[in-house]
Amino acid sequence: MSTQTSDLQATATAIETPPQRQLTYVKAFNEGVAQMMRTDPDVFLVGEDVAGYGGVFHMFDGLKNEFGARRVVDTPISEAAIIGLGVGAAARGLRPICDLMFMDFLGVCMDQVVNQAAKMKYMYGGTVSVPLTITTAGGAGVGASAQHSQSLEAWLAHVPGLKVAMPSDAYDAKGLIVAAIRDDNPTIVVLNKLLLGAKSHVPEELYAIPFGQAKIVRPGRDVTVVAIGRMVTEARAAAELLAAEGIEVEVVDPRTVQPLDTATIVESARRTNRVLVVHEAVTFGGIGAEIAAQIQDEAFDYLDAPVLRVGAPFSPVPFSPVLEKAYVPDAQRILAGCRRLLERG
Amino acid sequence: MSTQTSDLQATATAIETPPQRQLTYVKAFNEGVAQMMRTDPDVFLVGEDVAGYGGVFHMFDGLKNEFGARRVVDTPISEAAIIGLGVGAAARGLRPICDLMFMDFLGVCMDQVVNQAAKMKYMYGGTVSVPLTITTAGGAGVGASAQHSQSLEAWLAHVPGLKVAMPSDAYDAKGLIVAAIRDDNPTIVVLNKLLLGAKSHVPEELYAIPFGQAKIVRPGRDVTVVAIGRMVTEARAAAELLAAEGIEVEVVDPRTVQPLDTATIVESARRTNRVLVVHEAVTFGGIGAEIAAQIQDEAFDYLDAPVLRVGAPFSPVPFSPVLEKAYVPDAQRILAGCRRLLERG
Amino acid sequence: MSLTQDGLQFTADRDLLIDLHRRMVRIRLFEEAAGRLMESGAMPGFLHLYVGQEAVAAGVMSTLRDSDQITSTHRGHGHAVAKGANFRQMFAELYGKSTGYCHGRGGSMHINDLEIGMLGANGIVGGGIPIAVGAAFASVYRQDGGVAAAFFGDGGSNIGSFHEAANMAAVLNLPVLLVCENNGYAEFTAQADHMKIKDVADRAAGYGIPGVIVDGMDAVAVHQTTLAAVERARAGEGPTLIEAKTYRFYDHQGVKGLRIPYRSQDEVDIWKARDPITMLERRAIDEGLMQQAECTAMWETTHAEVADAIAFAEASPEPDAADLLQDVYTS
Amino acid sequence: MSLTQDGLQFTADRDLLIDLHRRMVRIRLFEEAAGRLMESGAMPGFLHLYVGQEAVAAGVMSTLRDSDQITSTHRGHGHAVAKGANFRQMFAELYGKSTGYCHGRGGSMHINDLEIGMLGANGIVGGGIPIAVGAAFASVYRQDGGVAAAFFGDGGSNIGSFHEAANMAAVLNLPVLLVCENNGYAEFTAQADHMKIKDVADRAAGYGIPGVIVDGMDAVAVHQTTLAAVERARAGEGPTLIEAKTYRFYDHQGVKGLRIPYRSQDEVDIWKARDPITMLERRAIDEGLMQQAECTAMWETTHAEVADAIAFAEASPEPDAADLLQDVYTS
Ligand SMILES: Cc1ncc(C[n+]2csc(CCOP(=O)(O)OP(=O)(O)O)c2C)c(N)n1
Ligand SMILES: Cc1ncc(C[n+]2csc(CCOP(=O)(O)OP(=O)(O)O)c2C)c(N)n1
Ligand SMILES: [Mg+2]
Ligand SMILES: [Mg+2]
Repeated sequence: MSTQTSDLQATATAIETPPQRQLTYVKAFNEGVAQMMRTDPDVFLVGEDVAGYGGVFHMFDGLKNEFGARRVVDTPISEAAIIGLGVGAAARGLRPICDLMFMDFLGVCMDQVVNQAAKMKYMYGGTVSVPLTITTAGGAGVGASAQHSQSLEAWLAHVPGLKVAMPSDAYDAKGLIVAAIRDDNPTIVVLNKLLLGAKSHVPEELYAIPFGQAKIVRPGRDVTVVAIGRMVTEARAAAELLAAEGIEVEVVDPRTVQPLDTATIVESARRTNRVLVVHEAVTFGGIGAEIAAQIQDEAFDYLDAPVLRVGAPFSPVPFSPVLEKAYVPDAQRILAGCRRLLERG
Repeated sequence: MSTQTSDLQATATAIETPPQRQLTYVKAFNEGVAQMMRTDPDVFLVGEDVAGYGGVFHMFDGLKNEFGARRVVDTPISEAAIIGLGVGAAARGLRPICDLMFMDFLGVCMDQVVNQAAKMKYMYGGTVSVPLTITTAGGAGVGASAQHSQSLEAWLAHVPGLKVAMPSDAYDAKGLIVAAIRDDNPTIVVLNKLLLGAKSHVPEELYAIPFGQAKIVRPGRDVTVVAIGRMVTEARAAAELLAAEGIEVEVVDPRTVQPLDTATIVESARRTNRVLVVHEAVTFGGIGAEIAAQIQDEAFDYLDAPVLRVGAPFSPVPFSPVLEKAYVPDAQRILAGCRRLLERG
Repeated sequence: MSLTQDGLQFTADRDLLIDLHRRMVRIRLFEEAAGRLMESGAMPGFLHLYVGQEAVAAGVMSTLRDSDQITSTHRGHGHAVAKGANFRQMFAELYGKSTGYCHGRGGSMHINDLEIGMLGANGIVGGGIPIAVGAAFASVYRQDGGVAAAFFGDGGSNIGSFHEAANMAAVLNLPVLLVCENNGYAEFTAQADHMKIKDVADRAAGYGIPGVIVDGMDAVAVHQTTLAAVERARAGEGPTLIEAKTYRFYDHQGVKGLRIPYRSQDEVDIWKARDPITMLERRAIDEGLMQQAECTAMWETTHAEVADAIAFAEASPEPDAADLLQDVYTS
Repeated sequence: MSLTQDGLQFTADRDLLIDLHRRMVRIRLFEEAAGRLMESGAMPGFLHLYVGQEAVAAGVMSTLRDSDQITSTHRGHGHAVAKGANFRQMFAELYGKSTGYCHGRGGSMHINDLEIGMLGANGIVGGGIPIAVGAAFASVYRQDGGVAAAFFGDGGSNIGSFHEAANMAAVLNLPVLLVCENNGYAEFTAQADHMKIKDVADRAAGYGIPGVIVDGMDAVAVHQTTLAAVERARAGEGPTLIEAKTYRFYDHQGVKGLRIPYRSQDEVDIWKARDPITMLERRAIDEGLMQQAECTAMWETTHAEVADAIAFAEASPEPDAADLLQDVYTS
């Protein structure tokens, strides 16, 4: 009988502390979409090859089987009509998820995103809400060349009415897509192609990560690195290398670039007095410019060095693996940026 | 005979020093296009209502009559095909001018501008040049509401391969369109609707204003105001008001936002130690963020105050004249920005 | 002529004629007044007047329920009025007042009211067509039996979003009416200079949907043609492209003289001779279905309503600049 | 079969067959090798293979001059090879080497060479169609007698730029060939799920231009059909929409097994039984216009040329990272 009890206890403990569940970025995203579709019958998905094929990045695997052709809809190659369909359905109170296979394809549907979805509520006097979610994949590093590798979040963050999330790991991929679908405004969730297979702990239960709340991924006292999307991974790697030298880097992930959590970023800047902003997009006119401009304004008296930026050089994304490797920002360039900051007074 | 001589001299002097010719912004632009079409048979114009009507803003008045239907072509409402036609013709060595009636319509042709025109040379290995000029009208203040009043230059300046000019007066309207048409790269010349009737001295001869060279519109020692497009006018007005108080404002007009003349801007910042950046676009993610980020980096040790920005608040452009007036940056807000700068240390 | 139809219940031809007449007179007087006020400078902004095309809006709307949504264009006042928008909020919006449909934020090109199925005018040519497809998708999704109508012009049928939306509606078999108001011009460019075909309806075959042509100056014909398309749509048989041949009596924008270089006086005269309201009144009276007095009364009561709405708009407060950033987001 | 045509001079049917055979064999062997190299990991990036559709590129290009420009798609190797691109620069580009057509900057989807009229492949569906219209505009502007061909797929005919470009070419009466390679699928979506019509050619009527359908597995038929369209275009009679019914033998991307859930083995077998190269060889030999030995020789010399090009590509230097920012702008 005592044995029994101990057995039971053993089992109990096992149940209480299961090994943490690891999920890939794309599976975590997929789970977030599936859970939202289970909980809210107004959520549906439209896009190219999202139903039969599950999305070219397998973002939507299994959804057609579970939710059927009424809620998971394959469309023609007509991005403007895909987003427009979402705008019209959202204005009527549904919660469409419109998939834009590659972020580069914003070029063919920018009007529906910017002149329709983003402005509808305001220019219609507040009577209409547009709870539309656009999912897309950005980023370079996969040999997809100039028209399939761009990071264009700066365009979207500049548009009043839109919200833009850039998940940097599997946990965020699920939490941010859930928050996006629940949001009553047009949101864009930008997945990163190179992160699709990256694993981290992802709780099974449904959870949302609030927009506009940055995350201090790694605390540190010497330098702040504000990193966007996949650059968070590179920033962590750089931080590890510098930690070995006793330099403590604080890595801040804004999670959403619109709204932008300036408070957390500025607070960190005031503590470390040195800030590097990193993103995959070209540096000129990237979201890093806005972040740097805000920091130097709100933390002016605290900075020991100018806010520096690391981004892609000013050219389209090249195809050659050699050139692409030289093009995409990485831990080494972040490390170099931190050193430049530390050299200052 | 002496009389004769003196008469002749009188006439001669009259000829040597004619009264300065004043031209409106739109007529100066029109003259630049016409003179380029006269000098270069490869220059042609396509767009909506550019031929029969001369453009809804009369930018192209008289061109159809002078150059005929072969070189001045009305098109269907098909912006993507209008720009695409320009890309294909430019790749073959012609110098198309493609008119995009309102800058807001970038939404329906962004792919041709960004994924085709801008990237063609680079992704095709340098073998092809795209001497395409896109003309468009931006800016608010005319009661045209949210979809006909935007200033979207920040999108374009973020795209490697493009060049973007923002003429701030009649002289620049002519000089910059001429430079754009002569440029072997895709260029966008953004006219401002409220400036169309503004007059200034415009030489009759053909002249070009080089891209990437800012102009010090007004020298000053106390504060630098970097103003884009129509904001140059507002900045001058603010400078006049402050001059009355003995405060000397230096007004710098970048003229082109891509390429951006950082050197001139930074040099001014190092002299005045206080900088305000002004544009009509919404502040968040505007070109002012890039300018501020560069100044605080390159003039860090010279700044007595953070670089401040004045732009539109974060909303679509409202219709109501009362709201629109509160929305668009003006001399008063620039003046207030200068005061904030001067209050610092 | 249909004795009964779906949206409203017409127990007799007379009821339909009265309904169509009422919608058209309301549009005409709203637009004439709006044009005057803008030209006089009393009212800000631009206006694309609908005068001349009234039979299209009246004929189409007379077949729709309030819950059926429409998306409109830059030339949207007629659609809004015919769909049941009230003059007070419309004029107030044209004046940019806080009491307007958009609280002054939208103006002429953004009138909307989902309660009456006005999903919104649009400043972007073709911008509203995919949105109507989305509204129709929502009706199928909810099985509420609704249909959606997208209005656009001859010029608008040349833009990519028309093509994508028409094909999308067809392949998803959605209850959509694609209503092309062919008034022969895109701004100042004649149809022959912006497309090689005479009938926009010919484009329907490219999507595998019916394309029908109707006299856009004959409200009853538009009603009947649309009714058939609405019945198809509600029966789950998919979209229809309806091309209404019509004409705008004023300039592309504003109320300038009729005789503008790009249109001949003859052409204008021929079309004005077929004024949709005059034609309907003549017919109704000839057929003894309406009395002259009724027609006159309609004009008079509408005149009064317009005057009341203008007074309301002028007396209404301007928006408060402090509210500038309201409604950018739903929180 | 036409004895003479415009681009090249065929003095006899035999010459045409040899020309078509050569173009198709070159495409087939280039693609088979490229597919193997990518799957084996020897070559970076993605590949959209043209295998199965060779008759379309061969038939169309056999009617064009070097100076006639074409715009291509993501599935562009076949067009480039048929237009005369050389294997060495193509393989070098696929390898991302400095000796490639784009010096390694473009890769598979951006092969271009204006000298031979290859105005460029394109990664954006529909992106190249308006560009071809611009190339044709340039020919009219310069009166050089050139034509331009835009290639796109069944799926590509659903995007807005197709519609705008087709209408633009029609109304400006430009010498354009709109060549739709209908292989029945847009990625993994069957034609019936992305359009309601069976024949993309039906869309031509919407632009007032001829739309013709041709067997895309029969290179001679494609040649003849295109020849008529080219003659129309050069004669100033405007664009033609040509729909070639064809099939891709491999997956949308890469060389995976033929039997993929979205296509039945039966369907694949039926189409493979009509292999365009086998059909042409059989016909040429039956009609006594070519010898088996000639055909075999063509395969062998081409095999050798492929091997040489791969060796060249592999031996070529990588681009220099220091040149990363070269050619962003023309100075
Ligand atoms: C995408 C886009 N391109 C151009 C314009 C400018 N524009 C406004 S109305 C118009 C003409 C529209 O013609 P049509 O569709 O026939 O409608 P109509 O004015 O005749 O009622 C144009 C070119 C616009 N608003 N949007
Ligand atoms: C604007 C745009 N949307 C989507 C894609 C992704 N995509 C690439 S190829 C393709 C299918 C194209 O189908 P089709 O036009 O029939 O050509 P095929 O692949 O069959 O040769 C899609 C959807 C793209 N590259 N561009
Ligand atoms: Mg029209
Ligand atoms: Mg296909």
